[in-house]
This record gives sequence, structure tokens and C-alpha cells, in this order.
Amino acid sequence: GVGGSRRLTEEEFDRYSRQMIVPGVGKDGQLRLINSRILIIGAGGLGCPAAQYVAGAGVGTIGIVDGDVVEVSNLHRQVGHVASRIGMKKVDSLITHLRGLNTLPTYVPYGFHIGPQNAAEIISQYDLVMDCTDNPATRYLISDICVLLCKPLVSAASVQKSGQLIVLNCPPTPQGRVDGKYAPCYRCCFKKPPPPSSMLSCGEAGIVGPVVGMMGVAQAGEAIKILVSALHIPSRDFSIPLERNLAQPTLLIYTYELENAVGPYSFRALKMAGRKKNCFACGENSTLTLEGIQSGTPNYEQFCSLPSPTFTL
Amino acid sequence: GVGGSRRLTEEEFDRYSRQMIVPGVGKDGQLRLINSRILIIGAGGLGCPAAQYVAGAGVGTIGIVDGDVVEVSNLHRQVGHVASRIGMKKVDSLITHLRGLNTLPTYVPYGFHIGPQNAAEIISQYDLVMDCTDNPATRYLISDICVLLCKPLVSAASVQKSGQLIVLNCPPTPQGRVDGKYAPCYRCCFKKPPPPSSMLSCGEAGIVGPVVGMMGVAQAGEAIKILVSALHIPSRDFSIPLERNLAQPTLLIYTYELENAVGPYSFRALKMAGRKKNCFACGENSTLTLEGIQSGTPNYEQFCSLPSPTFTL
Amino acid sequence: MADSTEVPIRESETPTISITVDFYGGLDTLFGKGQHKLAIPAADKSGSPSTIGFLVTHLCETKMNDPRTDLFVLDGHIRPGILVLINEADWELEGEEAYEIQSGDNVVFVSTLHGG
Amino acid sequence: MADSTEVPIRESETPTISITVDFYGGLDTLFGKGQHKLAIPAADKSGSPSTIGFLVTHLCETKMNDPRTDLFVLDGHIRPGILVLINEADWELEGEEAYEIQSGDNVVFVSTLHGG
Ligand SMILES: [Zn+2]
Ligand SMILES: [Zn+2]
Repeated sequence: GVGGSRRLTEEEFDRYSRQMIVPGVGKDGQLRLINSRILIIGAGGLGCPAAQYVAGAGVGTIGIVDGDVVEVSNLHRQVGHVASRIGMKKVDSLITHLRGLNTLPTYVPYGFHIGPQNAAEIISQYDLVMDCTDNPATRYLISDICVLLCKPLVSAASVQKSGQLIVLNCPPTPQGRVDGKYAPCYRCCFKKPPPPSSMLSCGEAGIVGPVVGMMGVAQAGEAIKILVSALHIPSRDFSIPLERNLAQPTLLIYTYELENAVGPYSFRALKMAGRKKNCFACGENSTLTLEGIQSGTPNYEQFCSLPSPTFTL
Repeated sequence: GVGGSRRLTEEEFDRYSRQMIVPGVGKDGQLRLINSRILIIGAGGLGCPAAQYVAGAGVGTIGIVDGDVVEVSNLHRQVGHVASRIGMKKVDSLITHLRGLNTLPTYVPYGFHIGPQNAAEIISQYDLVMDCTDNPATRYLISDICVLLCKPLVSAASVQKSGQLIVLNCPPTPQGRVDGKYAPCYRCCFKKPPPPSSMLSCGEAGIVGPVVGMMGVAQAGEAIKILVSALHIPSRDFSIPLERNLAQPTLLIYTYELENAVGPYSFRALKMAGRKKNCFACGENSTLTLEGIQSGTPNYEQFCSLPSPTFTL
Repeated sequence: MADSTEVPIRESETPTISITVDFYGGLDTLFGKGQHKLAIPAADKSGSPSTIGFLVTHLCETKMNDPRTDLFVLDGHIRPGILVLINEADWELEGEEAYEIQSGDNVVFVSTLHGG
Repeated sequence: MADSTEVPIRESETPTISITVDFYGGLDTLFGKGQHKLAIPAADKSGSPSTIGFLVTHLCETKMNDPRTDLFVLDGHIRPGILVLINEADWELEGEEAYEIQSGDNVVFVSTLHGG
């Protein structure tokens, strides 16, 4: 929602005053956060720090999707879980932590994997989606649904000593609309997935905690920015298509160098193209539909040649 | 310490395997983390996320200094505290959280403000210091003690929509040693404090949670890097002064723009000069001593013209 | 004082130098965001080549959006707690306020932060 | 194939083009860190101007530290899942592998990450 104009409660005022006095937030921005619903898909190395700051900022409804349970090897980087909750569903563990931080938001746990059968139903209930997952099939699925449902997507990924972050489909624009400079979707930027042989997971390649942590916190920063500035609301008046557009879409790249102090190459912001006319998902001749996805078209597993038939987060 | 060559326990292996397989960490790097002692000064917006990742990575001894108690207005950004611990000392609240994340490190609480009387005694027991404080007088004091005790310092600061981070005195070099390209101290970079009238605190100017969060997580990243690479050990052989030097000292600047998606100006890495011959603290004619500091010379409050006679974190 | 925007210059006008200036650490809110491309007078009123000292006054007089000039200049000098970098180098190495600005220079002003 | 390091070039040798290349997302571990300043042949063996397609093969043959060339090239083309940017622009807008490299170009290769 856009946010109403009610008064803030005393507790809200005490909690959020330090962020409300920041120029550009204010009472209106805080009410937009309170009236907004964010879906965090993945409660791991990205989702944990992202959720901490989204909850702290007072986003009103926070949904979390993850089918996994907490393992001891997660804890060096998944800072929303604790040793005493090993074996618990990650969504329940993380929500326990978030409730301690802030009791005011409504937390909605989805303790199962997201897939073509359930993605639209879940995502439709939120204003903004954060992709904190760890495999390409799920990333393409989430982006496709966000295009079809007109939701902005804050996407990040991290392996070993590298991290990436990009804001997609924001402000959201209906599928097929290409007569202007619109924001790209995941497929506009990353047309084809890598072959499974070249893909490195955090399990195989390892991960340095603060690297994935930086990306998760940055995701929260982008999400808060979008909601405070009401950029999550789909454009209605396409006669002025450029007016509410974000700056040039940008892929932020972070490289952690174990041998060097913070150097000039640690961060790089790469300018990306806008929506592509020939995009499979959002382009002018796209045949992608919610019904198609639910009935197995496209086949995300095949597209990404995943060996396993299940979508794992 | 430099780290021994013992075996890792099964629990250590389970916890740290994902970070040990990262090239450049390995078993040796992990043992250096386990055998190291980090002091985190400040358990607020920077100290909370920094401590989460330092604890997760398995640093063996973690000291935390802070005289404040948890308040509700902290919780939107100080993610190591929870509502049920409002009124508790921040050090105790944060350590409660960290023990949940990782039971293996030894946690040492210092539930009082750091000042000229106690700073050397506390800092002397650690291998690396993280400055997560919020006022200039304390920042100059901590840097001076780190110069005199040969400790590397990872310093960060954040207000409103801006953050800064710099690694100082690393590898540590004895005071007065200027015959080479050595790392600067805080005074080499920031010669004079701003007048109190121009200074903005998080209380007055506000702060966006993920902005200070990014800086805290980045501090943890730098600290882990230094310990894993054994860059915290003071140089002994000054006939080869350049060999173990870090890359050019760099001030990382982060600017959060509420109106824009991640843009090319969000991060900037500014090259800083090395140790300055005429530096008040580390330069060749420095008269700074531990005894002097303890007996009131220099007068940090006067230097920074703090209105209050106490050092607050 | 000459115009500091990118207006075409006639032969008879004061020659200008093109430089870029960046502000960080809250100074961006005093001057506006992003990188500023400026054409500053090549010489001050007395005819001496423009220095960083001149630039500071010039910025204060022509570019500040905010009446609180003491957040940038105190007693005619850049206020303490602001770091100045000339072409990515500490200005102390370049002569501080006496440095003579060259065409194409990049000058960065960073206000030191202390919050946490 | 001509040497791709900054060796002084004699008149009789193949003319070269100076470019910069960056690798991210793990590709930096295959090629070494930081920005690579390269002098690449101005034309391929058949005499046609060097394209991005040529550069990819050239990098693979002369610059890779790692035997796993299939992490960069598959079937003679850049492997799927690697983003290519030419002078900060998506290579799709520039003609992809057919783009003719110009002196001073910056080419960025980014391996898409999926972990979290
Ligand atoms: Zn698209
Ligand atoms: Zn110094």
C-alpha cells in the first residue's frame, strides 16, 4: 500500500525516530514502511542480515520462505540463527530472532521451498520481493513471477569472496510494455544460466561471512529505499513513462581481497541496459503466463539443467 | 598470537568449514582466527553487526567495551540487542546474542566507558582493535593508544546516510619510525577534529539502519582479513619495511541515496597518504606516551572541545 | 565574480579552468549530489592563479544551497574536520590552500564522520 | 600469436591495440586480480580487425592461470552465465562477439553468482 496518514503510536515513534529524522524518510516514509509487505525468499547468508534491517526499520509485514533447517555450518554467516535452534526450520528460527528485535511487524513463515506451483500465490501477497536464494532455477522463477505480478525485485548473490546486487523491475512495469526506458528483469540482465558444471555453491566454494553479509545488508538498504520513496507502486500513467524511473539500472559488484585492505577495486557499479524488447519474460512478444508457469512452462529445471527434480533454496 | 598447529576439533571443523575452504583462509587462517583476540569498542550500530561476523568467524577472544544500556530507539539498527533486554548493559546484551551464534569464543564484557585512565590496560590485551564508537575524543584516544601499543585499528563511522571506513596502523609500526612507507594512524589522516557545532550525532541527524550496518559488516571483513593474513603482527625486520605493507591506505566512503538505486557514486575508495613524519602521535618527534595519556596529556576533551567532562561511547 | 556554470565563454571574459568537485560525508547535502563539473575563474580578483583557498571561497559564495556556511568555511579557511583530496592525493602533499588549480583537476571534500 | 604484454613494439611487428580488461565474480581467480592492461593484436590471423570473439580466445590462450578453460569458453564462445560489458555498456547493444575492439576500450567479464 501507499500508506495512510494516521498518527504514529508512541512505541513506533520511540523505535523509529532515529530513522524518521533522516531527510527523505520522515513520517510519510515511515508510514509507507509500516504499511508495506516484503517477502524475503531464503533465510540463509543473505536473508538473515537483510531481514534484521527490514524488521528493524519497521516494515509492517515480513514473509520469509525457506524449506531448510538450521545447521551448525550455517552459523558463521547466517546471523539470524543460533546454536540452540539447530534442526529448527530456518523460517521459524529467523522469525524468533526478528521478533526479539521488533515485535511490531507481522511475520509470516513459509517453511517450504518455493516452486512453480506456489510462487505466484505467495508473491501476490507482497509489495516487494527480496531474492536471497542460492540457485539459478529459483532466481529465474522468482523474476518471472515478479514481472507477471508487477513486483519490484531486489536480487543479490554471493559466493566465496564475491558478491552481486541489482534492483530489478522497479518501478514495476507490465509485461510487454517496451515503449519507453523501463527497468530490466532478471532475464534482461542474465539471459542464460551458467552450465551446472561451472557453478559454485557456498557449500563447494566456501563463503566469507562478511561478504554475503554486506550483500544482505545492502539488499535491505535498497528495499527500504524503494518503499520509502514509493517506487514499488506500478506506473499507471504511461504517457509520462520516464518520470518515475530510477537512475540507470546498476549491478553492484563486491570483491573481497584477503590480501589487501579496502582498495579501489573492492566495489564496482556496472551500468546495465534497461528492459529488452526481445526479453523472454518482459519483452513485447513474451508468451510467459502465470498459468503456463504453474503447468510447467517454461521448465526451469531443464533451463538450468539442475540434476535434482526439486527446487531447493 | 600467530596461531599454533594443533588439529581442529570436530565442532570447529563443522562450524568453520565453509569459510576454511575459501582460498587464502585454510586451516592455518582458521587457527590464526581462533588464536586471536579482538577488542570491539562500542556495542551500537557498528559494533553489533561487526561482532556478529567476528564471532561467527571464530575469533578466539572477543572483548566488548560500552558503558551504555539498551534503549528502544537503538533497535532499528543495533541488531545484537532485543526488546526483552532493554535496560540491560549493551555489552551483556550483545554477548548474550553472540553466545547464541557461537559458544566457542571467550567473550569479555567491559561495561563502562573507555577513557584515558583505562584504555591502555584494556587494549594491551588484544591483537586488533575495532573502533565502533561515536565521538571524536574517544576516536583520537583509541588511535593514540593503538600507536603506542602497536595494534592495528579498523575504524568506521556513520551518520544519517553516510559511512566511512579505514584500516589504520596496519601492519603496526613503532611510534617514531618514519624511514619507510608505513601505515598511517587516525591523526595522520584526520589531523584536527571538527568543531562541536558542526558535528552531527546519530541522535540529532538520524541514521538509516543498513548504512551503519554496511560499515559494521565491512569492519568485520577487514578485521578477519588482517588476522587471517597475519598482518596484525608488528614488523620486526625494518630492513625490509615495505614487504609486509598493505596496499595504499584507503578511506572507503559510502553514500546512501534514498532517491536512487545503487549508483556509481554509492561507494568511493579514496587513496590516503601513509604515516606522516610530523604526526603528533606516530611521527618522528612525537612526545606522546602512555604515562602522559593516563595523567591527562593530551587533553582529549579540550582538543575536541567536548562540552561534557565524561567520555561517552 | 565570473559565472561558474558551463556557459559558452566569449573572448573578452575571464578565462576559466574546468575542474570536477565531489562532496561526501554530509557535505553533499550542502552542495547537491553527484560530481560537480565546474568552470572556475583561472585567476582571483588580484590576478593570481586560482588556488584551493580561492576555490573554497568561490564554492561557498556561488554553490552552497545552505545558509550554514560555517559547516564548510570557518574564519576564511576550510573548517577543521574536512578532508581535502586533490586528484586522489592528500592536499597536505600538494601545498594545501596554496595549491594552484590546474585544468582537469578533481577536488574531493569529505566531512569526517564520528557517529556509530 | 603476438605477445600480449607491454613489450616495446618494433615497426615490423603486428600492430597492437591497448585495452583494459577486468574480471569479476570468480573469473578474477582464473586470470589474476585487478585491472589488466593489455596490448592485443589489432587483427586476427586472417587479417580481420580484432573482435570481442577474438579477445575471448586470445585471453583463454595467453592469460588464463587455470587449466579449466571451460569456466570461460565453451564451444569457442564465451560460456553462458558470463556478462560482458564494453565501455560500461551491455555487449548486446554493441554487437556481442562481432564488436570490433577500439584502442582504449574497457572490457568487463562478470561471472553471474547464484549462492546466498
Ligand atoms: Zn526482461
Ligand atoms: Zn600518525
